[in-house]
Amino acid sequence: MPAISLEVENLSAGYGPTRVLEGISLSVPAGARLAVLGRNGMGKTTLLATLAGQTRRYEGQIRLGGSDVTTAPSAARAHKGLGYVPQTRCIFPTLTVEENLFVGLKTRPKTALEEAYAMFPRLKERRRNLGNQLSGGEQQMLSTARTILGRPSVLLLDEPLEGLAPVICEELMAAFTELAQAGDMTILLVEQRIQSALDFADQVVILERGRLAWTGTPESLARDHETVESLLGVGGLH
Amino acid sequence: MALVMNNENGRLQHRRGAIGRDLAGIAVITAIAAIGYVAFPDNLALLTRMMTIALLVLSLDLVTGYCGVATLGHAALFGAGAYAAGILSAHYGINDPLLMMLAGIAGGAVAGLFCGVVILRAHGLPQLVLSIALINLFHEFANKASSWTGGSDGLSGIAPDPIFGIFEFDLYGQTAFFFGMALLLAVFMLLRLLVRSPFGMLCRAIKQDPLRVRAMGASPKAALISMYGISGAVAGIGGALNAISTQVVGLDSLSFTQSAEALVMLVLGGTGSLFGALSGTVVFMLFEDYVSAANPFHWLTMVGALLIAVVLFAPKGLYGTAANFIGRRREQHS
Amino acid sequence: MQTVFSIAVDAFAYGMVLFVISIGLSVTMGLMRVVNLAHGAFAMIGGYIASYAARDLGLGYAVAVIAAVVITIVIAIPLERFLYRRIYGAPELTQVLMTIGITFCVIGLANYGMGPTLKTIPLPAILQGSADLGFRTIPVHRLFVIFCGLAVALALWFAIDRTSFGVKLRASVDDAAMAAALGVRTEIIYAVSFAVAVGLAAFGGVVGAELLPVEPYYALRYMVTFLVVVSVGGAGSIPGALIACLLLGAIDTTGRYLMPEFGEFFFYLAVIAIICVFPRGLAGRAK
Amino acid sequence: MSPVFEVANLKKAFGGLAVTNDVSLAMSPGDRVALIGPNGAGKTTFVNLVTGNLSPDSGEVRLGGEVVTKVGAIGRVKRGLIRSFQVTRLFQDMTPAEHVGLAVLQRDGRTGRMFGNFLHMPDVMAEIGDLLEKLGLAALMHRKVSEIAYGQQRLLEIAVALALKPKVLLLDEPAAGVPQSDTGRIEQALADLPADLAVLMIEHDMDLVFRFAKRVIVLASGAIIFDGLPEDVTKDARVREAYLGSYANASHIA
Amino acid sequence: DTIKVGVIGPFSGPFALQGKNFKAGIDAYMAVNGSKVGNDTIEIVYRDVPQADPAQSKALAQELIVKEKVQYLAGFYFTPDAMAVTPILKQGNVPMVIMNAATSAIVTKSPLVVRTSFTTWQTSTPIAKVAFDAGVKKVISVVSDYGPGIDAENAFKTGFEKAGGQVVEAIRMPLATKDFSPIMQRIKDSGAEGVFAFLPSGPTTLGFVKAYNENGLKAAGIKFFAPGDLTQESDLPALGDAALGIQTTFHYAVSHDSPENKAFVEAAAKAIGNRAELSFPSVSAYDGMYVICKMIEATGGKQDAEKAVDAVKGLAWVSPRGPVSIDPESRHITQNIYLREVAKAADGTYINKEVQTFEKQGDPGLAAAK
Ligand SMILES: Nc1ncnc2c1ncn2[C@@H]1O[C@H](COP(=O)(O)OP(=O)(O)OP(=O)(O)O)[C@@H](O)[C@H]1O
Ligand SMILES: Nc1ncnc2c1ncn2[C@@H]1O[C@H](COP(=O)(O)OP(=O)(O)OP(=O)(O)O)[C@@H](O)[C@H]1O
Ligand SMILES: CC(C)C[C@H](N)C(=O)O
Ligand SMILES: [Mg+2]
Ligand SMILES: [Mg+2]
Repeated sequence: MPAISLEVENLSAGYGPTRVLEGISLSVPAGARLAVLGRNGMGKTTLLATLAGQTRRYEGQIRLGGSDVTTAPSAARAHKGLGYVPQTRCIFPTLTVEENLFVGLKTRPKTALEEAYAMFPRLKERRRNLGNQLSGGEQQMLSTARTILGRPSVLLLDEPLEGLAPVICEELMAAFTELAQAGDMTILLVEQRIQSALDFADQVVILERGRLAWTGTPESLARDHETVESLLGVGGLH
Repeated sequence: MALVMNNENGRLQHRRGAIGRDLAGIAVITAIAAIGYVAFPDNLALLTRMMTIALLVLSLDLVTGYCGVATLGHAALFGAGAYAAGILSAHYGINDPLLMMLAGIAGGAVAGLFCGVVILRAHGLPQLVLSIALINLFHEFANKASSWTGGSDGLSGIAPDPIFGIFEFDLYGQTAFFFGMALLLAVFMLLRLLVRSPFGMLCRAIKQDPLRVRAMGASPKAALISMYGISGAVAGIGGALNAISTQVVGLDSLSFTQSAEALVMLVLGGTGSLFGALSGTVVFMLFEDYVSAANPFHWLTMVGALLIAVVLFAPKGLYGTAANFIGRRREQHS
Repeated sequence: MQTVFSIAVDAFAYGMVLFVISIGLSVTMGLMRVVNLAHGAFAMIGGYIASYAARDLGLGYAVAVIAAVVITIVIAIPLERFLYRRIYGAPELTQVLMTIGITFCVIGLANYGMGPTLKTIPLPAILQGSADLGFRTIPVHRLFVIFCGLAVALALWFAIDRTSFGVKLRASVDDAAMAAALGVRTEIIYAVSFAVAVGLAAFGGVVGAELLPVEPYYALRYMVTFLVVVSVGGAGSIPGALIACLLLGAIDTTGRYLMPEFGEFFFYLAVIAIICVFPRGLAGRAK
Repeated sequence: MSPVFEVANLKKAFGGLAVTNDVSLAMSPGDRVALIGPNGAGKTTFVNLVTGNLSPDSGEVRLGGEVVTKVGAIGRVKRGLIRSFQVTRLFQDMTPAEHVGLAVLQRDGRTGRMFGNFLHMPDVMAEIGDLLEKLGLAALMHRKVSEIAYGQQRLLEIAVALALKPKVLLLDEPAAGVPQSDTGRIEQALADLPADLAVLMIEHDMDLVFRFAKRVIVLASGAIIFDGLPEDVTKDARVREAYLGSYANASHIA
Repeated sequence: DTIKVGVIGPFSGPFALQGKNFKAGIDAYMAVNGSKVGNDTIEIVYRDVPQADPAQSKALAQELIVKEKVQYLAGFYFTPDAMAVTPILKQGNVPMVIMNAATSAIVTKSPLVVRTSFTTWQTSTPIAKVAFDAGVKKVISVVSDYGPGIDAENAFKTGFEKAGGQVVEAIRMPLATKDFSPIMQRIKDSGAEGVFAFLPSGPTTLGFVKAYNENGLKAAGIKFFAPGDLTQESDLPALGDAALGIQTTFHYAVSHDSPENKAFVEAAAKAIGNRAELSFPSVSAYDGMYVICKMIEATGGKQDAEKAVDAVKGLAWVSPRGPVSIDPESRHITQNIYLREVAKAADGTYINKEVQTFEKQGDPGLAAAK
C-alpha cells in the first residue's frame, strides 16, 4: 500500500480520568518522516497509542488518508493502513516467533514471512521459540517486523531502537528511511536518541506536558540551542 | 493535576489518611454493630453469624487480597478452628470459651500452615485446584473421623460456660454478639497494623511480582507461609466463635461451598482491603437473609443478579469501587 | 486379569465422559482466559433442551442433540454480548463473581421453570443396551461417548493449533490491545470461540447425561469436577485435558474399586501429587 | 586485589542453542565493567545464571571467594549480588516510595516486622527521599507505578537496586527507555556509588558505555570475544563487524 | 390469635425438591383441614437452609423464636440442622417437630423434640428380613459414606445377621460418586447373592440403578435390596424401566391405597403443582402439621412447650401412610413399614407398589445406640 497522510486536529486524550494530551494538532503528509521528541513522561507514547486507538480520547479528530477514523476501533484503523509498534513491544508471549509474525500478516500470504526474516535473520534462527523466551533485542526486532509485515501506510514507531545493537540500529534506520522515501510509508518516530531521530526525520515536533511545544525541521532544531535545552533537557547536539 | 505533590505534604497526608481510616474503621464497625443491635435486637444470631463469616472473609483477604493466592478452600482453616474448639468442649469437657477460642486459633493456624505449604506449590488455576483438593480432603477426613467429629450428623454436645462465669450463651444471643464484636474489633485492629507493616508491604509486593521480590533478597514462600499461618489463626477465631455460638459444628464449616461463598463475599466487597472484606460480608449476608426470607424458594436468582450487577457496575467490588470513586473526586478537587 | 481389563475399560470410558463434558471449559478457561464457572450451567441448559425435545416433543436423538447445541448457543449470544464481554481480561476473581452469578441465576430459573426433578434424555434404540467385549459387556452408550470424545479432541486440536483462527485467538488472549492494533478483530474472535465453548458444553451436557443426570443443581454440582480435570491437564491444552481425564478417570475408577471408602482421598491426593510435580498442569505452557 | 566476583567455565544451553559457552571472568572491588554484544548474545542469560535465576549446566560462580553455585537466588542477593532487570519488573500498584522502602527494609532484615509503618520510620524515609531525589523521582514518590511513564519506571528500577546497597551490581540495560535528558541522572547515581563496589553494566548505548566503563567485555554467541580497555574495543575487527558497525568510526569516543 | 409455626428446610439448592415437598405437605394439611384450630389461625413462616448448615439453621431458629415469635418449630431435613436447634428449645419454650432428619439420636437431645418422619434404622431393618426370606444368604452392603449410610449399613447388618444371613462385605462409597461401574465390579467379585444399597434420594440413585443393570448384575441374578430413599417417587420417571422390580422398604408410598392417602395425594399434588414431584417428605410434613394442631388444641393456643409435647405423647391416628402413633417414651413415630416393588401403573407412570407390611415398627436405632 502506498503512503497516506495523517491529520490530527485538537486531540485530547488520556487514561481513564487522567488527561495526558491537550489540544494536539498535526498534519503529516504522505511519505513524510516525523520525529516526535520530548522528555520523560511528556506524552509521546500516549500520542502514538491514541492514534492507534488504544487510549481514551476526549476531544478532537483523527484522519487517515483523508478518511475520518476518530471513532474507529483499533482493528479498523489497522485495516485502513495504520501500523503501530508500541514501546513495550507487546510480544504475544505464548505464541512462537513465527506465529507472532503470522498475526501481523493480516491477509497477506504466509510466504511473506520471508520478508521479515530477510530484515532480521536473527528471527529466522529463533522462529520456533516462544515469544517470552526471546532476548530483549530480539523482542524489539520481532515487534517491528510484525507490524511492518502488514505493509502499513502510516507507521507509528515508539522507540524502535531501544535495546538494539548499534549495528542493527543503523540498518534499521536506513530501512525506515528507504521505505518512506520510496513513498511506501508515512512514519512517525518517537526516539530518545535525539541524533538518530534528527538524522532520520524531515519534520520534528516536541511534546511538553502533553502539548505541542515546538514544530519545525531538524535543521532549525539543531540550531535552536535554547529549545533543545529547555524542552529536551540536553546540552546541545553534536 | 496532583502530579507535583509536595513531598512532606504527601507524607503527612498519607499518615493522616492511614490513621484516619483506622479510626473511621473502628467507628464504622462499631456504628454498624450498634445499628444492627438496635435495628435487629431480635436477630442477634444473624449478626453473630455475620461476624464469624466476616472473620473467615478477612482471613481469606489476607492470602487472596494481599498475597494473591487463589484459593477455593479457605474454609479448611475455619473448620479446623471450629472443630478444635468443639472437640475440646465435647470430648474433653473444657468449656471455657476463652480456652476454646485459643484452641480454635491454634487449630486454625496449624491448618493454615499445612494448607500454605501445599497450596503454595503452584500458581493460578492449578493453585485453585490444589485448594479445592485440600478442602475436599479435609472434609472427607472429618467425615471419616466421625468418632471425633460426629461426621455428617455434626459434632454436638458443645456446651460453653458463661464468659467470666457471668455472661451466658443463651437464646437471645447477647453474649455471643458482644463476644463476637469484641473479637472482630480486636482482629480488625491487629490486621490494620499488619497490612501496613513492612511485612504487609512485602506481601503486597509478592502478590504483584514474586520474582522481583526474590531479586530483592526476600523469600516469597517463607513470607506467604507465615501469612497463611496468621490467616489460619484469624479463620480459627471465626471457626471457634462459630462453634461456641452455634454449639454444633457441621461438616459444612469445612466445605467447598463455604469456601466459595467466602470468596464470593470477598470479591463482592473488594479484594485487598479489610473494609472490602467486611462490606462484602455484610452486604452479601444481609441481602441473602432478606431475599431468602422474602422468598425462600427462588431467592438464588436474586443473589445471582446481585453478583452480576456488582461486576457490571462496581467491577472492583463494592468498597473498592466506592473508594476509587471518592479518591478520584478528591484528586480532582485538590 | 479379567478384573484388571474390566477396570481399565471402565476407567477409559469414564475418562472420556469427563473429557466430553469438560473440554468446552478448557477452551474458555485456557484459551479465552475466562474462569467460566457457568460452564455447567450451559451444559445443563443443553441437557434440558435435549430432554424437552426428545422426551416431550418426541424428536429423534440426533435432532435433540443438534437442537440443544444450537439453542444453547443462541441463548449464550446475548450473554456473551452483554456480560462476558465485560469480563474478558478482567482479574480472575471478578470473572469468578460474574460467572457464579450467572450460574445462580440459571439454577434459580431452571428450578422455577423446569422443576427440581431429574430429567432424562431417552436414548435411541441403537445406543441402548450393552455391547459384548468378549470378557465383559459395556453399555453401547459409553462407546458412543468415547467416539464423540475422540472426534471432539481431534477437531479442537486441529482448529487451535493448525488454523489461523487458532493463532489469532491465542494472540488476542495474550494481548488483546496489541492483537487489535495488528488488525485482528478480537470481538469476533472471542464471540466465535465463546460460541464454540458453549456449544461444546451443551453437547457434553447431553451426551454425558447418562452419568451426570440433568437437574437444576447440575450447574454447581459438577463445577469442581470440571475445574479439576481442566486445570490438571493444563488449561487450553486439548491433549493435556485428554490425558488428565484419562489419568484421573483411571485413578478414580481404580481407587473406587480397590478401596471405595477412600475413593475421594485417592482422587484428590492424586490431584495434589500431579500438580506438585507439574505445577502448570500436565501440558501447561510456560507463561 | 582478590576478586569479589568470579565466574568460571559457565555453560548453559537451551535445547540445542548454547547461550552461554564457557564463560569465565572475574571482577575486583571498584571495577566498572561494560558487557556488550549483539542481541541474543546471551548477556541477560549470563546475568540470570550468576544471580541464580537460572541454573547453569556446568561451571561455577564465586562471591567473595565463596562458591555460591548451589546457593539460591535469594542467598546471593543477601551476599550482596544485586541485579536490575532489562524489562522493568516493578510492583504496578505500589508507589516509588514503597519500592525503595521495601528494598531498604529488606536489606536491613526488617521486612518480617508485623507492625509499624515505614512512613513513620525517619531513617528509612530519609534514605528513600535521598535516593529518589537523586534519580529525579521525588515528585512522583507517592504515585502508583502504573501511572508513571516508562522512562521513569526505568529510573526506579535502578533506585531499587541501589537501595539494596550491593557489593556487586549487575545492571541490565539501565538506560534503555530512559531519555537522553535523564541518562545523566543514572550516570551521576553510578558515580556516587561507593568506590569499592564492583559494577557490571549491560548497555547498547555506546556513549554511556564509553563514559562509564573502565573495562569492556564483548560477548558474542555466548562466548567472550573481547575483554580489555575501552580504547581497544573499537579497534577490534570482530567487534566492529558483529556489533558496533559505523559507531566505531565516529568521533564519539573522547 | 395467630399462631406462627416456623419451618426450616431446604427450599432452594440441591435439595429444593425435598423442601418443596415439606411445603406441599403443609399446604395439603391446611387445604384439607383449614388453617384454624379453635379460634387460632396458623401462619407458617418458611426459612431456607439449602444444605446442611447448623450455624445458619440455629441463627434462623433463633430469629424465628425471638423475632417472629413462633410457637412451634418444624421442618429440618438434615440431622445437624436439627441438632443445632435442640439446645435453645427449652429457653425458647418451643416444641420442635422434625419432618425428616433421620438420625435416631436427635430425639434424645431435648425432651421437646417430636419426630413424624422415620429413621434410617427404622426403614432399613425390615429389608433384612425380606432379603433373608427371599432365600438370599450372602449379601454385600453398599452405602454412601456418611451418617445415614452408616446407619443403614448397621441396621441391615444387625437385622440380617439376626435372621441368619451373612454380610460378606460392607462397602462405603463417597457421596460424590458419579460412576458406579467399579462398585458394580466389586459386587460381582464379592460372590454375594444379593446387594443391600443405601444412597440418599436424588441424582446419584439414577447412576447407581443404571450401573446395576448395565453391568449385568441384574442379569446375573444378584438381587437388589434397599430402603425407599433409593426409589423415591419423584426420581422414578428418570429411573424408568431400569428400576422395575426393585424392592425397597419404606414408611410411605405415594401409591398407598387408603382413603386418607387419596385425599392427601390429591391435595398435595395440587399444592406442589406437578404430581410427579411428590415424595416422602410431604407426608411427614402433613403429619407434622397434624401433631402441631393437636398441640395447639391441647394448650389452647398458649405457648407452653412442655404441655404441648406431653399432649401428643402416645397420640395415635390414621395417617395417609397408614396407622401411626407417637411413642411416649422416645417421641418418635411408630408406623408401618412397607415392602414395595417398583412397577408400572395402568396409566404408564412408575409407582412403588406395596407388597408386604411390617406393622407398628418403632425405632430400633435408639435401642442399638444403648
Ligand atoms: N496507564 C496510565 N494511567 C495514568 N497515567 C498514565 C498512564 N500511562 C502514562 N501515564 C501518564 O501519562 C504521562 C505521559 O506518559 P507517556 O508514557 O505518554 O510518556 P512518554 O513521553 O512516552 O515518556 P517516556 O519517554 O518515558 O516513554 C506521564 O505523566 C504518565 O505518568
Ligand atoms: N528460556 C529460553 N528458551 C530458549 N531460548 C532462550 C530462552 N531464554 C533465552 N533464550 C535465547 O537465548 C539467547 C540469549 O538471550 P539473552 O536474553 O541472554 O540475550 P541478550 O544478550 O541479553 O540480548 P539483548 O541484548 O537482545 O537483550 C536468545 O537468542 C534467546 O532467544
Ligand atoms: C436419608 C436422609 C433422608 C437423611 C437426612 N439427610 C439426614 O440428615 O438425616
Ligand atoms: Mg513513551
Ligand atoms: Mg538482554
